[in-house]
Amino acid sequence: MPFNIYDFSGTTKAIDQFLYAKMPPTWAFVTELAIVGVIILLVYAVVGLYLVYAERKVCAFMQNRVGPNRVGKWGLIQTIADLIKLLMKELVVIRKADQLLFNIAPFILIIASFMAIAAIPFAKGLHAVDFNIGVFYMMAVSSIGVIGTLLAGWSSNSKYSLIGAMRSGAQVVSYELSVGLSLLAVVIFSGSMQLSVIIESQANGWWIFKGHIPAIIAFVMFLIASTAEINRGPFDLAEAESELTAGFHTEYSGIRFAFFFLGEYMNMFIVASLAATVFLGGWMPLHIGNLAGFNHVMDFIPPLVWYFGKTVFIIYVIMWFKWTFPRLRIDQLLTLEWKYLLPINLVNILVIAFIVLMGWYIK
Amino acid sequence: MEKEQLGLVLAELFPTLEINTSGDSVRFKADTADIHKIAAVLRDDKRLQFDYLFNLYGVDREDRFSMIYGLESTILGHIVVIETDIADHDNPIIDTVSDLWKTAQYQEREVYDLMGVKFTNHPDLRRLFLEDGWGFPLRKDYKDDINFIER
Amino acid sequence: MQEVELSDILTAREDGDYIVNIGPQHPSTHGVMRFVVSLKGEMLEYVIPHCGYIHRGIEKMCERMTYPQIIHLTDRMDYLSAHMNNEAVSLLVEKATGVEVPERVKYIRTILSELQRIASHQLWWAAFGMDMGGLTCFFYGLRDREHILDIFEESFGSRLLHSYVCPGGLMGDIHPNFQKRTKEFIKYFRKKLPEYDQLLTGNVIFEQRTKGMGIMSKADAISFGATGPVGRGSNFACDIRKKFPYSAYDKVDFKEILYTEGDSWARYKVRVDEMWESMKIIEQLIDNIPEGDYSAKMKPVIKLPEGEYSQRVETAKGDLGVFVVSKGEKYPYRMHFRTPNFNNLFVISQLCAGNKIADLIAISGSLDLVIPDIDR
Amino acid sequence: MNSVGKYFSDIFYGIKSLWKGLMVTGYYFVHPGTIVTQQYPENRKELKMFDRFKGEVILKHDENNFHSCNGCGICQLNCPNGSIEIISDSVPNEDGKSERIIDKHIYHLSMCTFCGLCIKSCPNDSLAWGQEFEHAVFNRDVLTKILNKPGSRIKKVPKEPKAPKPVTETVPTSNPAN
Repeated sequence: MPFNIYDFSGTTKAIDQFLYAKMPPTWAFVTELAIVGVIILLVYAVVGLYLVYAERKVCAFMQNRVGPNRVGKWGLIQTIADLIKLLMKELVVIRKADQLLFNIAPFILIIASFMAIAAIPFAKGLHAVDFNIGVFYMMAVSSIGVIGTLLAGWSSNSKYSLIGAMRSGAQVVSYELSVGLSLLAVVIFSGSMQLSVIIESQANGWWIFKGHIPAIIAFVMFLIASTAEINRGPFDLAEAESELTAGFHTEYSGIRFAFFFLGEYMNMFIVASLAATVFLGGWMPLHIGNLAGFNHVMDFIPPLVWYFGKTVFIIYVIMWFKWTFPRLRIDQLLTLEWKYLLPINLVNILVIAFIVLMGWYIK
Repeated sequence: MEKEQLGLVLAELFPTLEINTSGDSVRFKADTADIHKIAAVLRDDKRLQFDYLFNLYGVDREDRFSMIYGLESTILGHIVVIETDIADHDNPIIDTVSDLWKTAQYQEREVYDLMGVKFTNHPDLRRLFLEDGWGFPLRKDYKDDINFIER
Repeated sequence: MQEVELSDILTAREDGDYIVNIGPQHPSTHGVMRFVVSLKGEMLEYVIPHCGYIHRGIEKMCERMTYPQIIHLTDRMDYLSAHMNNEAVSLLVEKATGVEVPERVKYIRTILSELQRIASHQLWWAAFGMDMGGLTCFFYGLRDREHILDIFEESFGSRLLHSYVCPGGLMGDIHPNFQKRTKEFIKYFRKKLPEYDQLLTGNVIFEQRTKGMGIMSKADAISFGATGPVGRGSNFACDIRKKFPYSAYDKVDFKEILYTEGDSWARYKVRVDEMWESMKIIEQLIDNIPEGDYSAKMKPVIKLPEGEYSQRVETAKGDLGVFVVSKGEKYPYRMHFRTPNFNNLFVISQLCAGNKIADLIAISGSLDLVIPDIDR
Repeated sequence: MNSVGKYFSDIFYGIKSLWKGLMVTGYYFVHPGTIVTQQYPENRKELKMFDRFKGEVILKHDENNFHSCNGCGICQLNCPNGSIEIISDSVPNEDGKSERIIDKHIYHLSMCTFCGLCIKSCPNDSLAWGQEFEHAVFNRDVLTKILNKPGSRIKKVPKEPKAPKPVTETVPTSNPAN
């Protein structure tokens, strides 16, 4: 089996051919689905758990604390212990709650993030599906999650939950616009919605550098809007623990709560990888124009490292926001979107369209 | 305003009352029935301007209740203490001053809650801390066999 | 906003109002306080505070305790201003019995009060930041408060409820390290306080959430008896330290911080500026503590002569009044505490009218309520 | 035009103020030396409370198991919440007179508010603060302690045993914490 750390397409192709040679085509296809599903599930669990750990460590260091350090070396298996604890906790049944929706809600949230992760290109040739409308798909799928939030808040028959859910609805629907528009900036530059094409177009430099100031603006807009879209601080109005105790998941316990919790962190991961893919070149190493020597050295670092490095950087920035800023109020939140982000984004798109039309960007 | 001067002004306004300026603050004793009228004069008179009711509390003197009002003028910086006796110990009633100072509304509720003094014309005379049907714990004859430990 | 009866709330619920109970167990009420809130969407229709969840009957308990014993109860009213509460009773007893305390005691009491004020404001800042959603503020506030608590612990053994100031003076002399540590703290905190400004004061989100929110006019502040930083944020000059100086406050030079806006922002700024002022007061006194006894001679059994006595001090929350009716016994006949938080609390119904539910949290945070002080 | 200027200056000012906040948290993130957390159960050995720390009330015993409490009961009188109970006994001394000695000095730690009045008022200076602070127990009865150790006796002062002094007549010369 050919294995190349710099290009996984050979490996995946070999597995594909192997399966089709051994089995009838239908079974081969099903087996492939199962393999991909299991791998993604594993990635999901590991990444989710360690993001929780990372968050706790990052905020601890910002707050002059040590953070988890009792379970395992540096507390590395703390979150696994937490997960086991959550698994063993009682699932409290809320009387007068809408049982069906109440039980479904966490799954909707988690399935949405699960679907989104399928389209993420981790390295060259290492992605489950490569749609030609990848960016569009990611946006569409990740906004299914808000339905889970709304259902959770509505069905749990709690006033705090309902307020939280309504806030979340208003927030996600508004910020979806800005996320879309800021992604559109790069789509205009690269001329494609396919994530692999967007990455390939950054072989000679990332869009954040090639696209002049408008690309940087789009990147910042994307960071802000996507932080809001995934309900993280300072936009965590849906949870707002000092106002609504825990917002939409006040009434959830045990593993259902863990689903919400994991879903939130996975959304952060998805958003960060999308930002890394679209603006920072995904798994593409840092290339500067025609500096062959420098580019060669950068190529030496495997794409997986590049991809995770960029993603972790953006996750850190999102965490940095959360642990520094006070929470916005709902009207400030909407003002920020409709008065600042959206108009700036629209103007930005116009400027980018003009730049692309004139061919002024670095090709 | 100085204490003596304040005493003179008060004596002029309320000739029937005995103004005591010997303690640390000017004090006088008023009739229960007049308390609202006197309070209104104290607040609105240009020379007095007692706009800040810093304190209001009741004392159970076993045969009667006393209500004590501490007033301060934030503009002129003088203080007066008014004391009034409610003779009826079984059913103490006094006029409210909560229309003059908003803080009195809550302080009177506290007095009602803990001492059982009723305030007429009070907009919202409910218990503040304790449940309905609890006794009036600051009365001297209050007994609680369960929670009270005598030493 | 008119006060609403409990029966009205019940009927209102049938009318379809959205009634939410914030508290008694809620992260932002800082204790067992309950606000009954009626909502129209995010907007507050009315807010009714309900108190009494930790009513312990301190006034009644005082009637069975000697004056030195009362001191330890006052700790438990406003536990963040324990020194000032102790000092209020001590000053009253000293005034009534005619005892002159040594100069040293006055200086130490003033320094302790100001340290306690800084500690209280630090905790308020921490909790206010947390109410706003900035959890990091909470840790920074507590981190710096720890230094003051260490000073307290070294000198008199406890961190929160000190019972250190007693009628006649102090329970014991200050620790030899006290001055050194206090000076170190001032040096440290002068560096850290600007960070507070960077993290919250200048922050655009924070500014928009506090500026113009919960405006209280000066007339209302006086009428509601809202004192301390709450009153001073509305330009109500209510500082007892200036009006009726006690202990060593007549010997130090400090500004009474006044802001005219009357909104949450003004109340916030008053407290932050008061921390600077308190540090100035401590710096003026810390090197000049006169030598002498740490306590005046008191009679073995303290009896107050028959009469009525009062003493007001400025705690971190405002004007604390202690009122005693004595019949010449060793127990007070009636003891009343006019606590600042009690009077500051009831402003909230008026301040929150027409704001959003998030503002209720911000405004009640800016009032700096300590619930045991309300309930007593 | 003015409002357009304000629009952009608001954005600029907002970003600047947010950046200031980010710098504070960012500074602490990259300076792990500023961490103030104490690793409590691990640092039990080095952890030393301040001398005056109010952990619990103890009756001072010397190396020969002598204490100086004569059972006068002043601490019991002064305690605001009844956490001290004195049970005294009388035994004949060498002159043949009966003399009061302490049988049990019972201390309810669960009721103590650490106000220090017992220690301040003790005429023989026999009570003190202990530095023990790990008081968590599973059974509340454990918190009721008998302060005089078994077999301990009062230390005889050679010259005239003084009558117990009134409560707070003298200012204690030593500080109350030790």
